[in-house]
Amino acid sequence: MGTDAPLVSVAHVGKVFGGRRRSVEALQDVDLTLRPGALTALVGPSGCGKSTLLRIIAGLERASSGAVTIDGAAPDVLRSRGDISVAFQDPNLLPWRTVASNVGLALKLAGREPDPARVGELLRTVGLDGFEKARPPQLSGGMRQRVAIARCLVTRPRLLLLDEPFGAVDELTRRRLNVELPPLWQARPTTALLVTHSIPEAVLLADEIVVMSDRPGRVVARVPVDLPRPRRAAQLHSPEFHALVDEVGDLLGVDRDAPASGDAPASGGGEAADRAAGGGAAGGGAADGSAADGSAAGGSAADDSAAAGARA
Amino acid sequence: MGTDAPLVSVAHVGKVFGGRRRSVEALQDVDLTLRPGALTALVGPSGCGKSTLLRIIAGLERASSGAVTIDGAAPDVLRSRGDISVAFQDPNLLPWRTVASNVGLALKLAGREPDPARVGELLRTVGLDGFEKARPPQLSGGMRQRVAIARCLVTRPRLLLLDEPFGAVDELTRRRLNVELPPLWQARPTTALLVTHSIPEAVLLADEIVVMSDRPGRVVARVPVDLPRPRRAAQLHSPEFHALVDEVGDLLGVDRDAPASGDAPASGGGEAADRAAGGGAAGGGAADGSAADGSAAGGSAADDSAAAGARA
Amino acid sequence: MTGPARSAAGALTRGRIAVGGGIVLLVALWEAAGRAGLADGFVLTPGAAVAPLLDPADRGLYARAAASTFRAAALGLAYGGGLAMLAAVIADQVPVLRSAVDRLAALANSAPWVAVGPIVLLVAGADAGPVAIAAIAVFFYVFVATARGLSASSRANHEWFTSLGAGRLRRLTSLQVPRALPLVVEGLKLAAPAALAGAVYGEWYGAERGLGVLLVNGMRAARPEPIWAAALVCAAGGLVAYGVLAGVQLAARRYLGATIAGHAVAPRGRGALTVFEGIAFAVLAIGAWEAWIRLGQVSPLVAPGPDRVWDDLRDSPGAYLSAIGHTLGTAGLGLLIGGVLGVGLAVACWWSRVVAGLTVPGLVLLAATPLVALFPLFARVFGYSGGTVVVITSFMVLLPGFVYTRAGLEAGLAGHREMARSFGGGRRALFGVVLVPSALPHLATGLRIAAGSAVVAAVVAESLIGTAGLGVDFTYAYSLLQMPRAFGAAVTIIVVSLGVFAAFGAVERVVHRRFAPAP
Amino acid sequence: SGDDSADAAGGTTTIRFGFNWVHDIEWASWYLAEKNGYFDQHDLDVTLVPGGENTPAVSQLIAAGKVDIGVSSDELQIINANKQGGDFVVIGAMYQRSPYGLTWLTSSGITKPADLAGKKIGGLQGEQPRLDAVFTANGLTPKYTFVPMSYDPQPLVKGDVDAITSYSTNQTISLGLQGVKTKAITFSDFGLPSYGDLIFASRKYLTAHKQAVSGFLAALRQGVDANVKDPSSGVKALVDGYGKDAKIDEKYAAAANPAYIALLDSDYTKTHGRLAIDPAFMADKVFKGYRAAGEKDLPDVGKFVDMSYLDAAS
Ligand SMILES: Nc1ncnc2c1ncn2[C@@H]1O[C@H](COP(=O)(O)OP(=O)(O)OP(=O)(O)O)[C@@H](O)[C@H]1O
Ligand SMILES: Nc1ncnc2c1ncn2[C@@H]1O[C@H](COP(=O)(O)OP(=O)(O)OP(=O)(O)O)[C@@H](O)[C@H]1O
Ligand SMILES: [Mg+2]
Ligand SMILES: [Mg+2]
Repeated sequence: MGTDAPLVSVAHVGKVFGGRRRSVEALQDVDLTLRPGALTALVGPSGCGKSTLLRIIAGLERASSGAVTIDGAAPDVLRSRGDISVAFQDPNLLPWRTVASNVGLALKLAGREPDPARVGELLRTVGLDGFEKARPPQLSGGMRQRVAIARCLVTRPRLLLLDEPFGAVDELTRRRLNVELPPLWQARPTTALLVTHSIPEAVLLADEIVVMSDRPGRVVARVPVDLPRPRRAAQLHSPEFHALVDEVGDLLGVDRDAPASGDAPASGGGEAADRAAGGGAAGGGAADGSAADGSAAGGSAADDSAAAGARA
Repeated sequence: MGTDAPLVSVAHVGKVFGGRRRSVEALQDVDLTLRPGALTALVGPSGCGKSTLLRIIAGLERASSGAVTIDGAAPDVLRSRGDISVAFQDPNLLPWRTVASNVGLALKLAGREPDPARVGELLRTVGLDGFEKARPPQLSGGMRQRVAIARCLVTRPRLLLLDEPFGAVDELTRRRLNVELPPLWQARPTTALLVTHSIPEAVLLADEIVVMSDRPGRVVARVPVDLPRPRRAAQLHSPEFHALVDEVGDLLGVDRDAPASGDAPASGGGEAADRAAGGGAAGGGAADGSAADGSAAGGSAADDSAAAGARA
Repeated sequence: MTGPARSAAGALTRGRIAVGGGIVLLVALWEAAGRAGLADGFVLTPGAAVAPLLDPADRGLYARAAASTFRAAALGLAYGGGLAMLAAVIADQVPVLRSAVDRLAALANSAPWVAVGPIVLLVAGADAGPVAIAAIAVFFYVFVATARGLSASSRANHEWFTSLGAGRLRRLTSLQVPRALPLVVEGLKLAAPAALAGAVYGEWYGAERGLGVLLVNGMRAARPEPIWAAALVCAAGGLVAYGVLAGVQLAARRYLGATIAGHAVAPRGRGALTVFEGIAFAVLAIGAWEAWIRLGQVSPLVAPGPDRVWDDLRDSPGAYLSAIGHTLGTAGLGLLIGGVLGVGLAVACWWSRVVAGLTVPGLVLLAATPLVALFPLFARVFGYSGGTVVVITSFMVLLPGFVYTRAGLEAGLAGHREMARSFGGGRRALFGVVLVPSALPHLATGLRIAAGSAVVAAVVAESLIGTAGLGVDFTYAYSLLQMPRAFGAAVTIIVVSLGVFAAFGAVERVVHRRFAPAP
Repeated sequence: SGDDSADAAGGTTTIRFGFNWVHDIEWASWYLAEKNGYFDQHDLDVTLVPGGENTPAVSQLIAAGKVDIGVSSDELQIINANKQGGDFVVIGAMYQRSPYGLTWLTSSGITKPADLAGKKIGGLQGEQPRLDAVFTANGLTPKYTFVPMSYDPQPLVKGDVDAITSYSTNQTISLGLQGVKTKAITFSDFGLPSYGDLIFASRKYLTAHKQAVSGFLAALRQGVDANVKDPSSGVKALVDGYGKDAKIDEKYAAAANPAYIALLDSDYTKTHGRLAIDPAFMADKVFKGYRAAGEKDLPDVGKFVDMSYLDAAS
């Protein structure tokens, strides 16, 4: 994998949103490469420029400096072939179309053949069977977001850009999707960039995690996730997994003030303690690893524990 | 507390959304009481009717059957005094007002005195200092949601209805807010209903957790959270805490099919295994409880672990 | 600057150059038409048209005329616009009165100036004529825009306000009014030239001075110079008003955020009571008419009672029916031609910056020029024939068609556009998948306004140069003082106009329900 | 407006006088009566209210209380108004013959009514009955195409129509000034005689304001005399005064004024003074023409015309 030429390369990208009175520097000298077929996760604090970077890669926003190339060309080239799919933070469904036709529309826009079977299958996968004929205003927040996920997978894109696709989805559904969706895009090797809030999710799904700093967003670190695939629950309880969650949490924490300790008055040595807690939890997880082995969700349970511990 | 007359009581509430061709039964015979000063968490799968119930309690949607009374009267009475605050799933800020004036507007609408100091303080608490003069379209998704949170706390309402207020907020910020916000509304005893995706979050914050079933939403169980307050990190690692997370997870899981096990081929006995995993994680958390004691976030890390384990 | 950035700047520059080219093209075409001596030398070159304005002997004359007409137009805009806004607010705030106010507003739009003019004059006096007719002319534009604007706030925002205990009034002042502002200004952009047209038309009822007086006198004396000079001043006034409002609109958008520029929202639904309400409204209107005649002791020479009009309607239904058929045919043809042209031009402008640049100056001129005031000019250029009535009607329809299509094409939400682009959709796909559906609600509103305008324009044009139709019947009967027939024709015009309006209103509601569900 | 007591006390009476057309040389006598102070001399405060392209009939303005006295281009207007419920009385006429008629290009070869058969005639909506009358009064069946148009004579010049309805004192002269050779024939010449610019008011008003009305007519006569004596003073009063804002073409006014003046006098006015109407002529000649054109129910001239106010003025 390491020898492949990157599909996407982001070089020295900066972005300044300029108002007349005030300007916000959202991104600063961001370098990033996405290897073909790999899933890269992008984590960072709220408002650090993750969505902005994703939009720049998709060619929907112009960088103030630097350049993005996909497959050696401008993003528009791949995009205009319908080979990029973006799941925005807002689902952006067309309210006048049914759920099924919102998903089917992506095929049309991308210049693919209509494929009602695939549309139906994807809607089933995201748990929306029975709502094919409903219109977006009749859906709950989580249901809308799931339609957007289905829509963006339906085209089998070469590049998948996912902006917190599970933000409004409840954790149970999210976990299920975390497990069920990757095979869908791994079938045809798809390069993916996933913006997520959840470090364990990032570790579970990604080949590499890019950690961004608080505004102005810079790439603080790139953490390769070398866990073997398919990632079985057992491996997710491994010390390697927790070390990774730990590491990413640390990287994020480094750039932040230690969070207020709230109603716990004695907050000395928070960071060290956290890491210890994370380790402990991981250990706990590992201890019953074999028992939980049958359940992928059980694995991700352990992630959360470790992640949370590491990130305090 | 148990002897108090409920502030809100929801009796036999049902809701059917009727389209011309199809109708969706969102709620079925829902009973619910909110004790004064207590925080009740509402958990349930996506699309089960949580938002709908919240809107019915706020008097924004009419129930198809049943009735809601607040303080013995229709919801409108309390509402017209500006004593209810709702944080909707979508932030819905006014795009032509600055962040500060969006928050300040809530005071005006609720008939309170302007209080720029409080507005500033709340914006600081949600991490938006420096963005007081920005307009909503210039904010990231998470930032917008944080404005909505500040906006809904600024009025010191008697009843707080929060619909997944942290959905677009990254986990670090979310944890910080989980710790920093409750004191703000506990100062003046506020009755709160919190819809959330996260069971650990529910256990951490709530006095009682109401578990809803999949569509049509029914109340499956009400789980009292009798953990002492203020909830110190140490307690959060306690077996009681994990037992609760476990219990709620079970309740949710019971009504659902076992989730697909993804790339883990052997999925037999998932539920039992999960519970074991949850217990194990909890044990792990408890083992290093004293080390993590200094950090509230460390506490919630353990929750996640337990919750995830329980909920597979 | 990066490559794409430069090309964007380049596109902008090209757009500006195209606008400049459009202005040059416009003037060049005019010059050529003047030199060619179009319409038997009636079309003057720009130089010759401006000359009287520069002539020191006449400068004062034109200045006085312009001052008088502009003043009447401004007053009419203030009164009519103010009343319209008030009516829209009442309709929004008092649900019981909503449908009645809606109908009254539609009535104001349907009432043909030819029929209203004399009554206004007889009731209010010659001096009030220009102001009153200007006020009537703007009422509907401002009403529709304000009503649309007030209902444009999303349900979610309303709910947030409600959740905090904010009452109707609060929602109005803090939510709906700010949200409505850009749309109100949009309405005023159409209303300002209409006010000028109304003022000029009002001056044909015996004003002592004004651009309208100069137009009529020039026409009678068969001298093109004062006609062109007065028309030019009129158009210039319209252009200035239009420009100022466009500036205000830009400022409003900048202040209120570009996100709220367009975005149509479904009008509040009406139940099955419509027919019932319609009848009740008609009964009320006829009652008011009867009361006016009796209590005001109105001479039958000024206005007949409803009974006499009814007798005439009953006695000769055939005459009325054939007139209705003729007028509807003319209006329909005009609506078709003007609509296709307006929509087509708007689409072409969207498609090509160059086309937009070239056509926009001409269209702005068209928008800013009080067309009704220039009917005689149309007649002169296109000839005295039924064809010219259709041409005039088409012109009146073209503008709402263009303006609303354009606004509609801009109304696609940014998120939806991005979504379409992100999947590789090109301009064509963007157009078909996002823009057209988003534009449909606007288009439906525009069509309704255009249909109303088409009937009114057809009637006015008929009354001036037509050979058959309701406008002809009215003028003919009126000039022979056959008041029952004249009023019968007027009532028929109003009913036909309201009917057309209601029909397109129903279309509009269906389209809105489908394509602009409450957000 | 004043009432009888004001009349008796000799105070100033206010009169609003309505024209049926914009400010024009047609009203030169009124302008001079005002400008030279003749109205003042009769203790009158007169407001001259112009008409316009679309103004309602003066009879309607009177009925609506907007003016007190006014002019009508011919008798039929007033007769129609009376049929619709008015009670108007004619108290004088500015012109002994109406200038109302037809204009055509000299090149068209039209000379007599029969030549109009099958031709396209342009005019204002509502003028058709009058054209029909031209045919019927001359023993012809009405046979022509009516082309509705405004006051713009261009279609005649272009050849879109063969003739237009017009005032012999107006369009013909305008066109002549532009070098277009036309021939104007009044309806009187075609056997449909009528007075021009008849002065009328409601019976009620007249009986209540006898003295003021007579004073008004007297002052108007002085104005007429002044215009006849010095036509340029009439032109000046229009161009620099009332028509200042209407862009009146001075050349046209100077040419048209004599044409109007030529219509002021008849044998009858030589004995009865200007503005006078001969009831016998009206009954015999004017009404006869109307009758020939198919008008029925013509009024009793004795009740329709009342010369007593004019008589009192002299
Ligand atoms: N259109 C805009 N105009 C001005 N500033 C903007 C605009 N869009 C984004 N920003 C600013 O850029 C920064 C990065 O925003 P972005 O949406 O990329 O954050 P994010 O990392 O996606 O955050 P979140 O996790 O909350 O979605 C923010 O500070 C935001 O205020
Ligand atoms: N306006 C509406 N018309 C028709 N159906 C609706 C409407 N609003 C909600 N529903 C349906 O009601 C059900 C419950 O919706 P609701 O928004 O309350 O779910 P939720 O529990 O909040 O889900 P989520 O966690 O995804 O936000 C869903 O099945 C949805 O399709
Ligand atoms: Mg984002
Ligand atoms: Mg919801």
